[in-house]
Amino acid sequence: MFSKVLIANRGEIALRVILACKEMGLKTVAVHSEADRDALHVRFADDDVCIGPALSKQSYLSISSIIAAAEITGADAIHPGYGFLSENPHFAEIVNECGLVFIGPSPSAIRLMGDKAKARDTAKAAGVPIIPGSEGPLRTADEALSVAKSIGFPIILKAAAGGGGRGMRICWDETELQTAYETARSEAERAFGVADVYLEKYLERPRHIEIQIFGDSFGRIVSLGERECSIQRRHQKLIEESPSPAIDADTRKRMGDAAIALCRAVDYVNAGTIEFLYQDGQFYFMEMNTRIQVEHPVTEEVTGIDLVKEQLRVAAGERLTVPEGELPLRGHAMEFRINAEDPVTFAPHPGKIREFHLPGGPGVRVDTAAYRDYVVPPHYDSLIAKLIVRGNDRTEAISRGKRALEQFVVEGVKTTIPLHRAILNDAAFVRGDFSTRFMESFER
Amino acid sequence: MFSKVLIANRGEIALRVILACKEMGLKTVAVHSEADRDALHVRFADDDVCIGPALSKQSYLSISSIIAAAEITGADAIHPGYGFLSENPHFAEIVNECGLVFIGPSPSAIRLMGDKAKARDTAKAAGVPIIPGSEGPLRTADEALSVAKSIGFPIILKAAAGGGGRGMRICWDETELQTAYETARSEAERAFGVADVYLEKYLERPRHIEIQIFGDSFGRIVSLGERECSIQRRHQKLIEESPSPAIDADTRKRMGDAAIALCRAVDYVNAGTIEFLYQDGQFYFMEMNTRIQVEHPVTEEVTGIDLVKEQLRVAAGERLTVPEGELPLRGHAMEFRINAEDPVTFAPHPGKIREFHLPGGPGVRVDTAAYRDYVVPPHYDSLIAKLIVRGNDRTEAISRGKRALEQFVVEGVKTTIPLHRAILNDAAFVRGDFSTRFMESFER
Amino acid sequence: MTFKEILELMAKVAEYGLGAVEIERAGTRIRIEGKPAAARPVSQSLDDGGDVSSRQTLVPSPGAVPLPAASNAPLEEPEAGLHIITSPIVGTFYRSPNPESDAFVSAGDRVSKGKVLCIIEAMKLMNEIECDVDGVLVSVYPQNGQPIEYGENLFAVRV
Amino acid sequence: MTFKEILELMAKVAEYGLGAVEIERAGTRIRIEGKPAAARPVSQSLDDGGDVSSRQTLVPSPGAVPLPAASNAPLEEPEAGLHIITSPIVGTFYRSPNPESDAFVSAGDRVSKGKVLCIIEAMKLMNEIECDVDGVLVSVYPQNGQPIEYGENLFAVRV
Repeated sequence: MFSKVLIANRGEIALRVILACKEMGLKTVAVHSEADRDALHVRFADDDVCIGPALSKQSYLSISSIIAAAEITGADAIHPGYGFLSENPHFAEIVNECGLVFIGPSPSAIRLMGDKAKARDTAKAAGVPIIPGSEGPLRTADEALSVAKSIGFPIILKAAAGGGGRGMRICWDETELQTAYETARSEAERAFGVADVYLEKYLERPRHIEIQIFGDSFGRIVSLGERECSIQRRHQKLIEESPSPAIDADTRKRMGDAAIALCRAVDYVNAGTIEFLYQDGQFYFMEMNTRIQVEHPVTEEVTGIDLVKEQLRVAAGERLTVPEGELPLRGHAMEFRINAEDPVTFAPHPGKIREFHLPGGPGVRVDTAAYRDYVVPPHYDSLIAKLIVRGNDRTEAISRGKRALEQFVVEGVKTTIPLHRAILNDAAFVRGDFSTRFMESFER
Repeated sequence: MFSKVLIANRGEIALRVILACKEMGLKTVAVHSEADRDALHVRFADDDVCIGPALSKQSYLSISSIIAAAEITGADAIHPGYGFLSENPHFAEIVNECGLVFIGPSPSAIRLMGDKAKARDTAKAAGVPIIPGSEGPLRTADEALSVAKSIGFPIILKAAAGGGGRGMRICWDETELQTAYETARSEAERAFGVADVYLEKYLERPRHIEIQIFGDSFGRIVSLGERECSIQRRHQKLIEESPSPAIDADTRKRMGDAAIALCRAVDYVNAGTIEFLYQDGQFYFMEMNTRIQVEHPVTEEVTGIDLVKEQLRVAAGERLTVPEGELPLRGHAMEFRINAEDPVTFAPHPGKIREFHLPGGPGVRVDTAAYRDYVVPPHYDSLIAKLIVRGNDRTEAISRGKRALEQFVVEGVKTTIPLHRAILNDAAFVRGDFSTRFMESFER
Repeated sequence: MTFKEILELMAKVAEYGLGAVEIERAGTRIRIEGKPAAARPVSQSLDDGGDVSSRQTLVPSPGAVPLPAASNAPLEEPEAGLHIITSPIVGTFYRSPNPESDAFVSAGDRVSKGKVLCIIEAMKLMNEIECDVDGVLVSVYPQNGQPIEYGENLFAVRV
Repeated sequence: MTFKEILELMAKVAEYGLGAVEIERAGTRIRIEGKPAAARPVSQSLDDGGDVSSRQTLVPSPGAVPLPAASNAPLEEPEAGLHIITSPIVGTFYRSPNPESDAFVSAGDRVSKGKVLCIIEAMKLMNEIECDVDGVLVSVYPQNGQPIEYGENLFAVRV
């Protein structure tokens, strides 16, 4: 095991890793920008180093400063947390070259999964379902038609040069496709100077469901069940839960096996997450995150496994402590992201936290690096706390979430607490009947 | 189910019950003394009534005020919490007579178990082991000798009129007993005017181990495992844990069966705790608590059962939700009582809490009704928070407890936090090798 | 900051009659408080303030019913010469012995020690509340049939 | 902020009869409260009480290593006419190109723009830190071979 771990991150995840290290008897090094002098991760670390000014590019994203901080403090391993350098293969390489342990997968795995096209091909090759569509641009309307028939309507036409909705057309039947094909091409031509369009299956109400996997250096790879992350806004997750109200044991097994197959294909080691789109019993590979996730606690609550400690053990060359055989998900867990932002406009709302009272009691967990009088700096993301509740079933988790959000007092900055309380009172949410489109309709 | 529950208590347990009611959709009524106007249980209840001045006897112990409070607020059930009126059979009777539901056992069960002698006889009759000794006063030295031989040395002689150590003699063999018998008698005579002495088995290093039981109105009674409560000072528990490092599955089963047998004998309904003294594989009935315990959370953490919600359901005539069959204890839980008192002298230390920062992260639970700027009143007990940690095993629970206690900041009043941190670093405690005498030696 | 500088600060605080000066810098903290306004010593105002702020921020959003304004009154100083009679028990307030009969007293009445002012019903018992001073009844706070907390204001008597 | 400036602020607070002036700048905090007028809301004095206590209390019990005093220095205004050179990178401080040779500079030396003052080693690279003003070197803060944080004071030059 390592003697001293440097955490190349800030905020709640940096503190989360520091506390895990403390429990394992490992010394810790916090790095921080000038804006984070008073941050809790700095207070609780055994050692701390200022690595640059507030601007991330010159501090939390400065590879040389972080490596130098490890050198002068004698750290022998680096935990990247999430965001910042956590999925930067170059950083992982340098860490290894400097004779330090990178607490995460191999640089090659990070690089491969970081390339959307390559990741998609790897998944396909590993037999992981991907969204069916045309191989590259369509040559003729007839080709479009035959592909569409083979995968079934509705389908969506997209500009190959694409993006931003221009050149996009959703078609529900052949006649629509015939007319839409040309419109899409001309629109694409006008927009991007290239008329090429391709098509793929259109999902009306997809769910974002991800599988937590974990591999060790002995070639063992396990699935720790799914997380339901469909409640998001502008691709920012708001509420995550496990298990998903939409996934049955059989589907869970199939998704887990697919995730494991993909990881095998890249000799994946340490924690990772495979994101899928799910609809009508079918799931399609979206992408893989080669790091710990913000929402990892919901998996910890239903599996009883401390994912961060497991990361440290596996990185130190130890075996997974996850018991052999099917892992039962116990009870139901939900995470609410408490962001310092306007609950209506979602505009970040940095400032001084004047009152901070945390909820407690059974089944309530809070991960946070904030405290009363802490000043939320404007330079970084607006997450100030994660409220995680656990219940024997989804109904209890929801009622527990409601009372915990009522108990949670934050004054001085606006937060998403009122939004979460509103969502918990939404009939469709309570029924578990929603897709990634939930927030669109909810905000209307 | 009830519509509105009045909580005849204060502090963390009042808040605990209110939060459970919220999760079950029940309205709540808080009662409070003039000293508790700003207490959190008052803030979070749907309704609240001032029932008297600070003095408990005129407020939290005033039966008429509490019943009247239920009348004017339309409450239909009363939860007594622990302490105060929770084990007062007269109160339970009046509650029932007023057509309200008392959330606890029958008045008769409370009365019977409240009488130490009757409780002991009931236990004996139910086949529950009690400390072996002479039936009443000894008539001759020979009788003393024969009884001593039959139960085995060491034994302790006690003055029948007794108390306060006077007339007490510990004997390790026959010769000691022969001389001690007369000394004890004369000492007793001088002290109490009565020479009568009796003897019972002397336990050198007993553990305080209690069994949590639960009965419903359909005659089902279950044991929810043990709690190890040997770490106490002046009979005040400081740290409780479950399971006990001293109890194996077989002993757990035997103690559970004994506890259930006793409860059957009194048709026990709702939550209760049977306290045993344990030494060398033998356990002896001490007393029964006919209410929820301060330390109930450690049982909740290892069984996954919300005991307070279960109390409400059972009192409403519903069946226990505890699954049939052997209930596995999952992981290991520990509770640390954070009292506003001097960690060395244990003198209560009321005052204003100027800073209050709670620990968080995986496996950490805090039950508290305190908050920053809360003034701990001098009139009531000094418990301001309960820190409960859960780990996969005792080792993890201890390391988690250490880091959580380090994270727990309370300023303005002295607390037992430093004491707990010291205990967690004690080799004997870490080995799990201790008795109710632990604190005596620890404080030296 | 040198000792001399601190002394100088103290002198200035006194000279300018300032409330307080506080300087905090890398580990060092200096706070100098001037003469407290006779009205309320600083420490006390902090305590009150503390309670106030917690009262504001910790009031749970929905649900909780704030104490009836009246019940906070005894905490305040009553108007000079005005004697407030508060409830010694919890129960339901009745101005008359029974629905048909007249109120025991009304504003403007002369009242004297021992005069029954109202009944508070608790646990089916009718508790008569007697006047404990001689004077003129100025106001009756609760409505007939209203629930009453311990210490809640019932009557005001001008002595 | 210099001591003189603080005194000036105090004078103005008194002169203008202000309620309070508070200046907070990473690490440094100054608060000046005017005459405690009965009108002044309690909440203000409450807030600073809060700030202070939390800053003290959230410093973790054991374990955490406080920042080297020096590294807070750049936050304060240096003595007039004194120019502080701080470290642009994290690494190990060396006063000479190699153990055998002499230090690049010593206190008392005249230094000029572009003059190499020290080496900071990071990731096996020797980074030469050059002087950015002309003047006389007054002090060298770190010891040879000492670890250096970003922004930590290295040299003081009298311009």
